[in-house]
Amino acid sequence: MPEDFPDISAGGGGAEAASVAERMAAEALLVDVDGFEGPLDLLLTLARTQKVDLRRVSILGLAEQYLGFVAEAKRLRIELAADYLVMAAWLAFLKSRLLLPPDPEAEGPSGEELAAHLAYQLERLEAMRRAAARLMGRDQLGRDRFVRGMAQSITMKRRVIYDASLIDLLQAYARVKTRDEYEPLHVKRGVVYTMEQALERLRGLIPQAVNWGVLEAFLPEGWRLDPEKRRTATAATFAAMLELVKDGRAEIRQDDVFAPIMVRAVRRVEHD
Amino acid sequence: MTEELPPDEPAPSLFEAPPQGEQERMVEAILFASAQALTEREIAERLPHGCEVRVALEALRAHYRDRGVALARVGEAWAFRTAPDLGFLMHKEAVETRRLSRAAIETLAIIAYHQPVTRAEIEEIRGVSVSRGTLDLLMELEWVRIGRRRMTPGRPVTFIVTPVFLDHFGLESPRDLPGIRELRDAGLLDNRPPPGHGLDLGPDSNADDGPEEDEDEDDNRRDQDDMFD
Amino acid sequence: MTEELPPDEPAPSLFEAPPQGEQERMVEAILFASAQALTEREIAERLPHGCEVRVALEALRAHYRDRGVALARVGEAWAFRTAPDLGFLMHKEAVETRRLSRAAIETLAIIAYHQPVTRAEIEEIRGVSVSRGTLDLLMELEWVRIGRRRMTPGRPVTFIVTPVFLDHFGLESPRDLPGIRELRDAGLLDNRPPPGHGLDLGPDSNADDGPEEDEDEDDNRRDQDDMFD
Repeated sequence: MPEDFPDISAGGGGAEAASVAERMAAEALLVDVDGFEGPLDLLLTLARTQKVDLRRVSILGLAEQYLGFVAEAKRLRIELAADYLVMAAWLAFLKSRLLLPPDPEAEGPSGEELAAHLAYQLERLEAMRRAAARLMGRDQLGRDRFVRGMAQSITMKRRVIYDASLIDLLQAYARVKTRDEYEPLHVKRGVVYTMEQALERLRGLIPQAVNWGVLEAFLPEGWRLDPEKRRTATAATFAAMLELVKDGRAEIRQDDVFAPIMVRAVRRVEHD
Repeated sequence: MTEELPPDEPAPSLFEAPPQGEQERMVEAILFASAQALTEREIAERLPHGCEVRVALEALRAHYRDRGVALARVGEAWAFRTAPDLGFLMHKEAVETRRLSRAAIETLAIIAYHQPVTRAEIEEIRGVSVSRGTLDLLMELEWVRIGRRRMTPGRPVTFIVTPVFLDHFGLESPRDLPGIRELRDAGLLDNRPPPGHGLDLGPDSNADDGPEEDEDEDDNRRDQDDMFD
Repeated sequence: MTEELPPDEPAPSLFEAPPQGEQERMVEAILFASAQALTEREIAERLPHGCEVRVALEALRAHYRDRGVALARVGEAWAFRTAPDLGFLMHKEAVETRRLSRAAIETLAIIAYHQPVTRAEIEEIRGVSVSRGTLDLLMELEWVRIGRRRMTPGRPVTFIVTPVFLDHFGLESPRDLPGIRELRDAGLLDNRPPPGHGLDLGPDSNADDGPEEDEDEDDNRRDQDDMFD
């Protein structure tokens, strides 16, 4: 920003004359030091006191204003946050760069470049401030514009469609009918306790039956309660028992009609 | 924003009611934004002095007559409402297709073949009890309805299939259902389940079908019964 | 419901969209019932097949141009809102919003005008660090959300404004932010690094900025699209 240069020298020249007014302004600012959103905000406020377009602001003059502000704070023993002091140091450096003739050997950006960027930052911050104000000045929802008061939410309805074809129906019926046909075959076999099973079981049990015992006691576990199963088991066990009597391995007696059938083992030792 | 009217405006106009069209706009906005239906008095309280609420309301009602929303009168109050014929737009339907459970389709088949049939008869044919849920579902689907009561002791209700059922399965009458012999000829009886057909339950039984859970238990019971019959 | 139609049904008449006027009524009813802005896709999902949502929306917008309620466009979404000039009537509905701090307002403006923007960039523009609470508050208000990560070292997150922000401030799109074009033309929305940062700072740096700027604009546009995913 070349147009800054005349301002910089002008600001430098007028520094003496302005110093009293500046120091008074700085004092006023100090009262409000908490109100600033950091050094850049303070710089922007100071720049406004120059009463020029921000594009024409004297960065050198601004640096001096800021340094005056910091010096005043020191005098009044007001503690400034570290970033204000960092900015002061940087502005002191910038001021020396701007005042000294450019050194072609010097590393890094020139004083003009640094000043131009600072001016850009101030302008950008100012622009954002104005944009924010315009934004907040718009018609806002809930203040100027309103939403539907009786908003209706959409009700979600789940609908289940049950699907079945004619084939499903026919197969289902076929399944029901065929079930009838084979069930008897399948069923009857399971509940028969055979004589072979009973014989096998009694061959193991009868030698230990030294005393008379009721036939029912020889029924296998699980066949005693269910009447149907009990019946087949009783029949098989009785038949098997008769086989053992025939073989001479057991004795059997019934004291009366419908009295319990008693069995016991035949003691072969006495015979031998 | 009217507050910002320049103060040098001729004073009397401030107390003059806004023009008719403006009043209508105002009532429209107030009713739109309000969470409740508003009475004429409540509306008037919010309007500048001198507005004729009733006139504005009638104009608005006429304006919205054929629109997607209507200005409805709710007792003494007024509110915008969705046009009655567009209510369907306010609910979203999620459609889900499910296969009918094995219990339900068997029950349905028995009703179709044996109608009118009582619940006890269905149970006799299927060999298991029929859960209330199964019959309810079939009636909800409008495939089955209740027929005449059977003139036997207890006068049990009978179940019959409906025209919706015939329509769904593409039948003119229940008599069109193929007989057992025809089913066999069609090969439908050949895929008879093997003994211990519990294995066959797999693909058909929908474990997640709520109402049929009873039925599944029935299935289990039947399998146990089979073993000891 | 149309989905259930058998595919071999004579198609044309069944899939014919409702007449233009009906479509407009339907869109009107759907938007009237919703407090939130709805995207065209959301509206279309609730309409019968074949409706031209955009056409209906434009017709509605024209119909409501001078009414007490206006159809506002918010990015890709649409909503009915009371006309801004009638806000003074609605003091009953007015919500007392938390007064935003200056920091929050500035941060919001910077995000809106510079989006997508990183936290470091916000701090660079304001010259102070951004307190955690500020961004939290803006995100809580749903005016700001996190955008794509910047493809620079550290892959910092970026911030962008949301459709809720646009709706709140009555903006159709971020391009309608007040004065954004002038700010861009004045170079005040550039991401101009301080001199001494970066390697090539010479007189060429401006030339380098050119394509970068374009990319930023692309970024902006892409992120704006993102907002309405």
